[in-house]
Amino acid sequence: MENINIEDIKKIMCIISDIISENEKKLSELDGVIGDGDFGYTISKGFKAIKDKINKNDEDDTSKLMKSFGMIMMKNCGGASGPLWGTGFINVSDFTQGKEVFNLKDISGMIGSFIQGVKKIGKADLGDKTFLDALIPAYNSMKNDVEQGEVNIVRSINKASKEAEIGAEKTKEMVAKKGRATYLGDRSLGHVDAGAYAIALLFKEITDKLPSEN
Amino acid sequence: MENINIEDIKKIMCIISDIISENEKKLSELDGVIGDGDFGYTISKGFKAIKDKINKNDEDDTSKLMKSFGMIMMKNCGGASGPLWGTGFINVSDFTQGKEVFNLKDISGMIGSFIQGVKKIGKADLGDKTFLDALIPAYNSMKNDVEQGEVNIVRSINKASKEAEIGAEKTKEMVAKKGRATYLGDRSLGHVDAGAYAIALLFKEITDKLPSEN
Amino acid sequence: MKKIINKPENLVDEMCSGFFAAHSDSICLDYENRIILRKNKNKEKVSLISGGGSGHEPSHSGFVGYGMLDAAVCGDVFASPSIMQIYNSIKQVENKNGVLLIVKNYSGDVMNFDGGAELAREEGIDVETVYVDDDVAVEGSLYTVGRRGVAGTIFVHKIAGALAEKGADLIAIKKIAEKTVKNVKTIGFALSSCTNPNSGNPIFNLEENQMEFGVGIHGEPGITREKAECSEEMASRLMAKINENIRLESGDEVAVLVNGLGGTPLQELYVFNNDVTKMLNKLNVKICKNFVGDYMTSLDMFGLSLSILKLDEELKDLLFSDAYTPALKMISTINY
Amino acid sequence: MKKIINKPENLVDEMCSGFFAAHSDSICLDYENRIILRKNKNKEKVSLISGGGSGHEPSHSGFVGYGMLDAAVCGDVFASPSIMQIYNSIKQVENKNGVLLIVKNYSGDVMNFDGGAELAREEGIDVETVYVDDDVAVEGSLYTVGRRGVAGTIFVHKIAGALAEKGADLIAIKKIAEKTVKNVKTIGFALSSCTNPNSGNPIFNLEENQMEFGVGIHGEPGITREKAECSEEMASRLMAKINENIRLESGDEVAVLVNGLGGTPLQELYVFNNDVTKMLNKLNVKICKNFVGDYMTSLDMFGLSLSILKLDEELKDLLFSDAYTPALKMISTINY
Ligand SMILES: Nc1ncnc2c1ncn2[C@@H]1O[C@H](COP(=O)(O)OP(=O)(O)O)[C@@H](O)[C@H]1O
Ligand SMILES: Nc1ncnc2c1ncn2[C@@H]1O[C@H](COP(=O)(O)OP(=O)(O)O)[C@@H](O)[C@H]1O
Ligand SMILES: [Mg+2]
Ligand SMILES: [Mg+2]
Ligand SMILES: [Mg+2]
Ligand SMILES: [Mg+2]
Repeated sequence: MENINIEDIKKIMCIISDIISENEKKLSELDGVIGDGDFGYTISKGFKAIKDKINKNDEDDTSKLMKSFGMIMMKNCGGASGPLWGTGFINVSDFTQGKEVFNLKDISGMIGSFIQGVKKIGKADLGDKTFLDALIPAYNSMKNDVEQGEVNIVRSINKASKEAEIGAEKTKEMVAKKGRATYLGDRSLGHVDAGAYAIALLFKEITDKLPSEN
Repeated sequence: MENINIEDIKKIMCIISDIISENEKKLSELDGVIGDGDFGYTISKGFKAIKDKINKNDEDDTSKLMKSFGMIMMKNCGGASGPLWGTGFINVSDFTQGKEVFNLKDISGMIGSFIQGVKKIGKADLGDKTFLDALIPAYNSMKNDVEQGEVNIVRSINKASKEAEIGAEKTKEMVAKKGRATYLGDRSLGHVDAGAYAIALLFKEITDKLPSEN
Repeated sequence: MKKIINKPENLVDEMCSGFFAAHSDSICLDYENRIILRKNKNKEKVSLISGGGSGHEPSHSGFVGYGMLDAAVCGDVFASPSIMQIYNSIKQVENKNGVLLIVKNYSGDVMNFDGGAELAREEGIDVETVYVDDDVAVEGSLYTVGRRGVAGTIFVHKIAGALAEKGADLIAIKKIAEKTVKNVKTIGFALSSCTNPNSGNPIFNLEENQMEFGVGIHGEPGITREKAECSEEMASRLMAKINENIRLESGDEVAVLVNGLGGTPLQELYVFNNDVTKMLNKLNVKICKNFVGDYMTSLDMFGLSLSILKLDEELKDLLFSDAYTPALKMISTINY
Repeated sequence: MKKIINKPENLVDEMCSGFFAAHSDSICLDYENRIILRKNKNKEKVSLISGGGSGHEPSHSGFVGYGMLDAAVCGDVFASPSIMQIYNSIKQVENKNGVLLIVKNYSGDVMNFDGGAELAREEGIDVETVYVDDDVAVEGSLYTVGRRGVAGTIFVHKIAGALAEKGADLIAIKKIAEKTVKNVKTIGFALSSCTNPNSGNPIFNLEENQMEFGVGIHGEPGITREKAECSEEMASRLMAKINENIRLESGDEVAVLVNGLGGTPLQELYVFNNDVTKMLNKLNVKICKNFVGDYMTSLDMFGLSLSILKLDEELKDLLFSDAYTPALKMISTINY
């Protein structure tokens, strides 16, 4: 698979929505350890609404679709996740303006702009013990693939998924600098960040669920 | 021992006070099963104040002493116990007016008048699952002893103590008709009444602690 | 033990002092006798006294003030105040207009309040008593002491207090108090026992997912032990039991009290209030006011009680009259 | 699970409806956006909005009304309301006098309130924000998001609300709100965790006789886990921690808030209030008012927080101004 279009994106977003719903409890549990235990509920509420939107099948422009995802997150999700993921999608919307077909470079660009959105509003960076600690390494891996001339989307995501997992794992060694876990000081050590875990999980399960051809 | 005076009465009351204090927790526990768990606390608060009064050593008239016990109960003890035991002692005070030396007949009369006081205010009788179910049989046993010509106080109390125990035990088979346990209906069956248990305990332990001569 | 206290034997004294510290603008404390008194006495009216065992906060101290009680007498935890405490409270509020005692119907409370009243009457003080027995949980051929007084007592404080404030005489106030008692029915349930501060132990034990239906406010076990159900189902069961006793009809007007038993978050009381409100709406019963919160608690018990007071014009008018007490403030005269 | 609710996903909606049913005389409900609004709007004043995750009842809905808030926005349990909810609340209360947002300092709340404010500003609405960070538990070199906002927020509602009612402009109100934030310090402890309604599980686990010192209001673990001590000892520890941050001196005037976390009986709050009062008396600090009760809860958590607000004449005057809301009523103008 070298190119995807809006229909593929819709499918992928539905898969993501399902993965998150299935893991809602686990994600809240992880958030409970060093946060307040609502992450799974919040994020799955948002992604359920995203799936509903897709099922309505009333949008055929990718940029507009991404904008609607952003608005959905900012309407349905509070907590830290609503603004972070919402702004992420809004940024992706800007990035995808006018585009209809997406190759690996576009996809990595979409992830990059998502990250930018998250950074803009959340002011976090690598090492702060947030989901960026899984997402940025995954993004870097894909960007690197693109620079190396890779074109196969599934293979690149597969590779990125390993980085996401390593990144999530590394959050255990971090003391939180952003988000609710900061209140714990050193006591956040030894525990994975719920958001980072979610990202690693998404990459891993998507890899499993996408048609693996190469 | 065939006669006692106010000093003996004071000693006995101190012994009673100690027995109740030592068993406070147990008595509250029993009250907790079919009542509200405060009987031990309430009654021992009253008897501690009675002991304090005795230790002040400012009363040498038995009737007045008994009246002060009644007032102490009605001041320091609320719940059902305060008025019941308080009125009991007030009635004993009336009974002992003018008396200085007490033989078995007097003692059984004191208990009888105590019972009368309790009945007057509490309107309970044998079979209602109250402490009267232990006290009345004990009293009857002593009254009977007196009629039979018995003069030994310790021996009579010893005998009465058995009746008190049987009486207390029997409350298990009763459905409460007075006091808080009535709210349970049939569910009070199978459990001893806390007040009756206390009476049986007092008779038993006093028997053990009084000088046993015969 | 999960308690924020010091020595259990000082609990009630310290609570009274802490209450006084918080409300000294409007109440006085007779520390010796554990009596909470209204500071700005209205000497031209009948005085109202209530009280009972402690552990039911804000009852009854929280309801001392304009439009409700003149004094609240605090017993030990779950033990009625003593005869002498009651007697002393009467002495302190009597002002030649007479005194009404509002007593929850428990043998202990009745004996002590009656005892105290008797002593006062011997001195020529005019004392009347009303016994509240709103709990419909307890019943059947076996009961010989009558029903228990629980959260519905608050309505008696409110309505009798309002009439007293208007200057009515003792007999009229007693009459309205008795009418209120007749018109209010209550039943509760618990998902956990309360913890006795003296022993540090729960009074009864419930398994996870069990509930005690018809529980008393002293941790007395209820009618039955059943599986815990959702709020809606519980609302419908409580309503059914109340309705057996009060027969609500389309067009009736009521006041509702959703009362927390001490350990229940307000959030859940509101959820339950929503279910009750929907249910009464369906019956076409008009709710003139919902009271939601902790009014008559049972230490740290997790659970609630539902009270329904059937209203007529007279009761409604008194219910909505002004009251200004630590635990209940209703001001209709300012239009905010 | 020990909860009186129906489906967890409907909890907040049902709670809002139940709240509305109980207080429809003074509030309106925007059900769609979960916004509690003051019914009798005062259009001549700056509007005040607060809100946050649910689970802190009566915060913030209970403080909507005369002299306090104009709107409270309800998020999911422990999750800030969303950007669009905030935006909608601003739209509904704005009246050309400007809007002040009172936000507890959590990343989530800050991002959502800021986002909502930004959208409103784009439409020319004058919006200012004050961030409350009164919790002195959290600190140290590691903190990069600042301190948490907890029960002291109620004082900000009260004082800023009073000034708004007097007709002051947005900047003046923001200033007094910030002064209040500067002057109030809070710290809490818990003897039990709260129970998350979605999972049905406690957020953390405490052994019998353990306590979490410095606990947050979302079940965030505290500074340390220690042996539970008696009320007096706990009062002295909390006071010490607050005093590190606010330096009380002889002659100072303060307001005290003894705040229950949801599962704590009023009885124990009064016992604790007694200990705090004694302690402050010893320091010769004058307590102008003690607030005792559930103001900012954490679901069913058993524990409490202590807030001390240092007063000057200006703050005192505003603190004692009239307020009439479901959860706090202070009327000085009637002499009862
Ligand atoms: N400033 C931030 N930037 C990026 N991610 C963040 C930030 N703050 C929190 N997060 C992420 O959000 C997750 C928590 O989300 P959520 O539970 O919705 O927030 P809340 O703390 O408001 O309950 C954390 O696990 C972390 O990955
Ligand atoms: N009417 C009564 N007459 C005699 N004894 C009674 C009566 N009511 C209760 N009791 C006794 O009092 C005991 C309970 O006392 P206590 O715990 O002080 O009362 P309360 O029910 O007020 O908590 C019962 O175990 C019973 O023996
Ligand atoms: Mg969270
Ligand atoms: Mg008892
Ligand atoms: Mg009792
Ligand atoms: Mg949250």
